[in-house]
Amino acid sequence: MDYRLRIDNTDFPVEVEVNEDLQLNVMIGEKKYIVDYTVISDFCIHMAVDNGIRSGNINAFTAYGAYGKNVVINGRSYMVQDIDSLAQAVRKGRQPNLPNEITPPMPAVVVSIPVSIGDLVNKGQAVIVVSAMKMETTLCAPFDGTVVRINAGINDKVVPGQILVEIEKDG
Amino acid sequence: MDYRLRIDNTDFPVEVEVNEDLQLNVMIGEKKYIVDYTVISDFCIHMAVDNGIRSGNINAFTAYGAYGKNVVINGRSYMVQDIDSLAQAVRKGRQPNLPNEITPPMPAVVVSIPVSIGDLVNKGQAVIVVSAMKMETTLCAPFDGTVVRINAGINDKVVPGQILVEIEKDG
Amino acid sequence: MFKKILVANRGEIALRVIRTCQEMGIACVAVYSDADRKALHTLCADQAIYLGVSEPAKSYLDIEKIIATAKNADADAIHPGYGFLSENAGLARRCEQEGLVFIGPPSRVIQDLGDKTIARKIMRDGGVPIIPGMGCAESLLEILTDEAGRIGYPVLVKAAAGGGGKGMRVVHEENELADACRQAAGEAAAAFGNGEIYLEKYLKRSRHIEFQILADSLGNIVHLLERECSIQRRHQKVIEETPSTVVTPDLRTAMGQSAVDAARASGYVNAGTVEFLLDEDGKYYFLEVNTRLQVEHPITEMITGIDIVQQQIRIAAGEPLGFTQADVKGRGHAIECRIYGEDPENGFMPSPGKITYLQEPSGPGIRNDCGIYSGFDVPVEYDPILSKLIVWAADRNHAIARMKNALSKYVILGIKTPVAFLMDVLASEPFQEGKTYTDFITTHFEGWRQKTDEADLAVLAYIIDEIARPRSPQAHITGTTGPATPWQTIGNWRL
Amino acid sequence: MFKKILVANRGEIALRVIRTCQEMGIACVAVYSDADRKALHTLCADQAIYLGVSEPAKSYLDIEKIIATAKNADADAIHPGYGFLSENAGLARRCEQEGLVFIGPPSRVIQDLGDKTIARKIMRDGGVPIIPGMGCAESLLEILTDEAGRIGYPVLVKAAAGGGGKGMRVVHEENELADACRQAAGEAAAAFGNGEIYLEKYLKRSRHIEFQILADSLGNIVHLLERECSIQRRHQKVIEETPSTVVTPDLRTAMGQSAVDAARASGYVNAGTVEFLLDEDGKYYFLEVNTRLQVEHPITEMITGIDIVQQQIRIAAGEPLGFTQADVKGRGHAIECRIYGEDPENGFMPSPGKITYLQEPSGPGIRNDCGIYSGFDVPVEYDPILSKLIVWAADRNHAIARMKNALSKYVILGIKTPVAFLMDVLASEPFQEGKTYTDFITTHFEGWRQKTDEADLAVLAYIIDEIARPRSPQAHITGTTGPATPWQTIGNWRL
Repeated sequence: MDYRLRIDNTDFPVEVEVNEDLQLNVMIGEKKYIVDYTVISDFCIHMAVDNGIRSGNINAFTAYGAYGKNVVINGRSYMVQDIDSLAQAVRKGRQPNLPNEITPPMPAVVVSIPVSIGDLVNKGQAVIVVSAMKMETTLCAPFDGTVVRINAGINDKVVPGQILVEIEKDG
Repeated sequence: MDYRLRIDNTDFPVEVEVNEDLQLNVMIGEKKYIVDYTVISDFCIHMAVDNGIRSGNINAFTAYGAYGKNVVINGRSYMVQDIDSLAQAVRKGRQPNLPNEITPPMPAVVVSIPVSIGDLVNKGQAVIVVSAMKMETTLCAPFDGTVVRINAGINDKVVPGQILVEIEKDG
Repeated sequence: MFKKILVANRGEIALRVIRTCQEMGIACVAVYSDADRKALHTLCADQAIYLGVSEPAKSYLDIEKIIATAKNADADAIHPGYGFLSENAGLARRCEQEGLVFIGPPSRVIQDLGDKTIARKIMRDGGVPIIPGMGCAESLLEILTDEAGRIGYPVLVKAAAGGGGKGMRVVHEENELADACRQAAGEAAAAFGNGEIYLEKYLKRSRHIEFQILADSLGNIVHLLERECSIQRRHQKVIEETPSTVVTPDLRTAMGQSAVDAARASGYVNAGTVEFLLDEDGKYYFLEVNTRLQVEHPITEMITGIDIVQQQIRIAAGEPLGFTQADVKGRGHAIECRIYGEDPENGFMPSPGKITYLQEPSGPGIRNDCGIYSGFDVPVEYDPILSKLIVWAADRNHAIARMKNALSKYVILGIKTPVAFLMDVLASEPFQEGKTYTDFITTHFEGWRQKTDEADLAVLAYIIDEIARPRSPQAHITGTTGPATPWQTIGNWRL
Repeated sequence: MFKKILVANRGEIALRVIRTCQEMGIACVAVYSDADRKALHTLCADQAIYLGVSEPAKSYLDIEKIIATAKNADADAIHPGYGFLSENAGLARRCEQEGLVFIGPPSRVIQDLGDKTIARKIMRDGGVPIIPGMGCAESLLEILTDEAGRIGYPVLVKAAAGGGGKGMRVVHEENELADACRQAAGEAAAAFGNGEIYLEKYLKRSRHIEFQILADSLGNIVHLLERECSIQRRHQKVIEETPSTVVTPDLRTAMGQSAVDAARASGYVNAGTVEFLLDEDGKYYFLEVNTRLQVEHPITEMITGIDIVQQQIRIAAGEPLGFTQADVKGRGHAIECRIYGEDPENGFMPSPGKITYLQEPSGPGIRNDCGIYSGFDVPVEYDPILSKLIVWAADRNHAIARMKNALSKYVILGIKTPVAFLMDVLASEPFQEGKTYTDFITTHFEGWRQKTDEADLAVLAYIIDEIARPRSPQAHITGTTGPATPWQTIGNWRL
């Protein structure tokens, strides 16, 4: 069985098979791992990993999230994505946070909207201010243009991917 | 909606209805309670209980067990049984631990069986010894009689309700 | 002693106060907003009363609502925690007017010490060393420029009503001064409703050292030793420890005495914290007094064995301190790591949302003051602090080892946290050597990224999870939390 | 220092040792039986090695398997925990032969002190007060009867190889003696493979007071103050506390010195516990030495700040004690409650089985040394101890309040525990007044039943649970625990 996974910006091609001792033989790129595992709970998997040098016992905690599977091991948190299903998501237009769009970087509340529909704005000009956990973030125009739509009001709760202000490029 | 519940050996007749504020009005015997609740997780329910004197916030933890529903509140643990389904269980012959049968009081391992099939035993005579968590318990003949069946062997894991030794009454 | 205390706060600090109330046999009332219907403080208090919508101004910051709720619930006293109304002289004054006990200093003290320039004057008059700088706020650029020249660059522009790093700018050269003053005044006006600014000398490579004080209403004042809180991001503390690696016994005695002097000069009553900057030459300067329980108070509790919240309540009830300065002895070493809901790989950006799964570290010498649980939805409206992980050990090296181990066992699924970042800070040479200056994070951890040497293990876990579990992602997303509310559920049942 | 330690134990104590190893940077190897494949110690160690079937004799008690496993894993040392092989001179001897370090006293010391009559002789020669009684074991009833007459009734029949209350009988009159001796000898033979018995004076209304000692291999010996462990059921401790309410500073000095004398007389090295009985007149008598880490060691750690497991490891590695008797200072008060899997309403009968849900108490001054988790199946084969709840507070009253509050927050669904019983013991007048004698439970709590004044709340919870949740009991029974094993799961996936 093959997987193509991504963590951050690194891709991991994976091949998995079951060996005669009913362990998993996993190839990650050129590296080989032999893994025994036990499912401990809905969120916890115990792995005994052998990669030549015995690296022993690992407890891994996993849960699905909005952008992939969240995995926590030894205090470190990873967002692991399946490249194939990611590609599918992009085709369906679900990819959030495209660089040229005005969308909050985290779930937030709208604090102020210093522009109105029809306003001409310059690249870098503040168009909407959101707040999350007492920290304010100002979202700016990505290019010169005209404000054509405002999709949020003061005190609205907004999430990443939601386009708050639409700007039509000049020219 | 009506329930008949039992805790230990006490019965609780219960009537439940929803009032205009969408709280539960519960009559337990002659006592009236008004209850607001929130489901917190699979195992936890939060209740705000008003019984005339405001008794406030309660966190109740619940899970089904072999003999009823286990409820823990303020450090105390209750086994709450539905009398109607209990009665059903008895009709189906599921009631465990009848006084005249030789069955362990807790999950245990068989340590020794000092009798054989065909032995005559006196009331109170040891017929099987089980051990749980390093504590040994001797199960004795409930009456004078003859051993007709032995349903367990040394080192077997046994559970309450399982008849370990069958004795035919004298006469 | 009080019969009932209203806790005018939320999250881990509300729980902290509730625990001590319960141990003292005092009933406690929690208050909550819409966002906090399922918050731990709402669930764990003896009684919980709804305040209003999630917006702080209409719930936790609404003084009249808090006062009315306390009176309705027959509370004798109000504990404000930290943040929200804890340093609001208005709440203290309203309590005084309504015959409620405010568990904190008198309103006049809060007001005096809340104005940085008045506080500086009180301290100067009380013989407490202050940072060279201006005696009062000023708005004329000309005068500010003169003062900056007199103080000597670099200078720090500060908001008179300041706090939490807002309205603060470092200025290295005269030509930056005008802009910095304008920005700082604007920020201060927005944050505190008061745009007044003044200038102080900016101390490079300084450490943030603070002393916990306790003052009873009979005039007894003690300090509970120091805390070093130099590891900060955006002027907010991230790691605190006690004792400080650089405070010698003599310096401790001197600074402690200054802290007590500061309390006496301001007429202080109850628990408070006197903050100092300590420069590289071992000179220290008064920074400000925090007129409330401090986020990092647990490390002091760990080394002194004194329950500060209990002392606050006893003092507020008029009891004398039951001990003297000579009885205060520190034992061992304590460290606190603040676990915020934030992304250390992305400018410590807030990360609210649902906690899919939580597993807290535990063991000897480990305390986790925690306001979240598996299934809790961390609100976007409030402070990002999720929990405070505190360790105690016999010495600093063991405390660091214990904290690293505890962090590595901390599991929070669903939102971003700085756990891995904190592990790296603790493991770093400058931290281990005690080279902890206020510019620590920008100097050593700017642009930090999580190490990737164990990423293969995450890949293995992903694959095993795929293989071992039913392929229904929905089941995983909802986790162990029943989404039902009483209304939905009763609704269904009635049909 | 050691590179790798094998922990020859299971449950909470294995975890306790693993934690300290990890904090010291020492790799640790867990061993496990079939029943413990998913036990916490198996999951949390750096490495886990399968020993054998669940039966203790074929896994945790198999000396040769333990030795071979340690050698295969390249461990330098073995920590035996408590119970199992911890007081087995055979394991210590085999370690000595195989060049492994046994983290405990030398085999000869274990052997000497393990025989009660030899231990009594060593102590008498060392000037430690012993209970009036016989100097050696005896099997002739005639001689036993004479000795009993000489000692004076009531007398206690004790197994020479005893421990854990087995082979022990109180005899009030001569005509009971013969039966009691026969039963005790039989029980001792079955439990220890050694039926030797002897007689001691039985002390009524006595207290069980023990002193923790540490002795390094250079001859330095200190004691770490006392623990009072009088609250017992079936001669097993249930609640322990320190300091004792009746040990005065003078008595502490005298008993502490006797404990150190006991260690010196026996050639003791490593951590141990010298147990005494204290009678109503304030006279104390040597009872026995436990040549291992004690279950209740955490309360000593809480008041002294000394990590006893770390000291054990350091001493075993040949390091000198880093402190003297004068450095050992107790602060505040600590209490431990043992949470067994047992039914206090039914003769403290064992209650193994699946933990459907676990919620541990937490907060300032609370430590829970816990070997279970939600979904874990508590095995029928081993000790019923699930966890030890330990609290520390500035004084005894606060510690009791804290413990009661912590117990009330402890949630264990699925099996019976004594949590409610312990709450009642702590709330009882005799306990609060410190009237804690070894007959406490039989005197005050015989036939205890849980109070029913809050049963209505359980009824309400039952009903809400019925109303609010889908009617599939199966979903509740399995809880959050995936029943899959790697074999089952891989099997399915291969099809």
